[in-house]
Amino acid sequence: MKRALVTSGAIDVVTEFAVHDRGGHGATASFIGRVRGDDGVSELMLEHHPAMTAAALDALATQAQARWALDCVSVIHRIGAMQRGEVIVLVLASSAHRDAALAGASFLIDRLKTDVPLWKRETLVDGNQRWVEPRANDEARAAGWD
Amino acid sequence: MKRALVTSGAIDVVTEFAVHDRGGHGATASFIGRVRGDDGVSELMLEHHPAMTAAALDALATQAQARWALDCVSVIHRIGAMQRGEVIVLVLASSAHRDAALAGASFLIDRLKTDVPLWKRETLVDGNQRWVEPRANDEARAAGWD
Amino acid sequence: MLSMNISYFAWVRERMGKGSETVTVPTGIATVRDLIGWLATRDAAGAAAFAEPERIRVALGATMANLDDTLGNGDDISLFPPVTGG
Amino acid sequence: MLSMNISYFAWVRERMGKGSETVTVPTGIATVRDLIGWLATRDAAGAAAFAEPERIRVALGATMANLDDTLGNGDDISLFPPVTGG
Repeated sequence: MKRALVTSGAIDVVTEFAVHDRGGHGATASFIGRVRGDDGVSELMLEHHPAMTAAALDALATQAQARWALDCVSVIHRIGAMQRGEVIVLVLASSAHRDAALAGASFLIDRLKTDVPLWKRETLVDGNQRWVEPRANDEARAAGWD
Repeated sequence: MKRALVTSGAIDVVTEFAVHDRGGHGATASFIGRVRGDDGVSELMLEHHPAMTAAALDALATQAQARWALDCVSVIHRIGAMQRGEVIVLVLASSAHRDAALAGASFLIDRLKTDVPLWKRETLVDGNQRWVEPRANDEARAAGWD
Repeated sequence: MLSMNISYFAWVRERMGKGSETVTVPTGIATVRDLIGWLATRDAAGAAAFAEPERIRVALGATMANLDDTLGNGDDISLFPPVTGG
Repeated sequence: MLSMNISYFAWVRERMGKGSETVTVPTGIATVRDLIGWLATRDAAGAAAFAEPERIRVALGATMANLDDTLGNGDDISLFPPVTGG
């Protein structure tokens, strides 16, 4: 099973995990990214590309399933405005095997950071806004999966 | 925060995730291991060492927190008899940083497989019982963290 | 002379002051890099958005592309900064 | 002569037919490896459990130990197969 989508509503982590739990897979690995509250950010806005973003998430999920024995993959990214502590992204990879689940989940989040058209804009508590810059090691981590 | 325990009751994955969600950490990585239903196993029994197992889980959590910037770690292992699809083990690692969360969760499950006194016995649908043997690459994966 | 639809995202969109436009480019604009160079000299907004071409990423249609890819008449072109999702 | 408490786990426990026992070992039994060798010759259960010493893991008290570690009087020793949790 493959589930890849962008959503402007809150990501329901429990419901998404339940899909994998029902499958009875031996192993599920996950990654959850949240809006951090420790750096003076009051709101995060995620901009996407209407014609590309969902397709890019789907392509990533397809790549992961082709490379590892993954019975179920979910890649869900929120767009629009969100607050501290809210979930930005959820990645789930299930397999009969631990190695495949762990590698699949890491691959999905590492590649999402470089391959999927999404842009973060932070609003600080003083009202200023700034576009987030890529982290220096994002490209290196993503290239590690080539 | 550190949470390491063995339990004979069902692991409540939602409740354990909620602890990490409340923390508002930027990144949470997880691993869930379940009883597989695809190989003729009707019941799995996990034997533990009453004087050692909980302490060994706690020691692993401490090692992970010393090595990476992990704000919250949970390592929870079920013992006793369990059925297909039930959760055997849950590992959660939360950090401000993706790299730390992903590495921490992988480390915890890889090392748990070699360092914590726990033994699996399968009961097959035909009633026969067998003790599970370690997988060939378990030692290599665990040693990869040395 | 080529006519094409350009969409802008994130700080490229903000600096351009618009999300999209249809442009007809002068003769000699053959690649995405040429297009960016032309936009950078067209007006102050373009100068602000495209001062550093190496910070610009591009898609042709719904496919990631390169600055040296060739433009075609009627292309849908997206110009944006390095992505920062996840 | 040393006296010690031994606990068995998993298939070692099953083959021994007991979870624990207190034993007094003959003179000359100095290490865990010696103890396993003695148990393997003591009776049929011990022979079944300890036929392959390299498959046996050991803890002294609550600490993982090695087959060549030295025994002490009153030690709590655990003998078990390689672990398979997770």
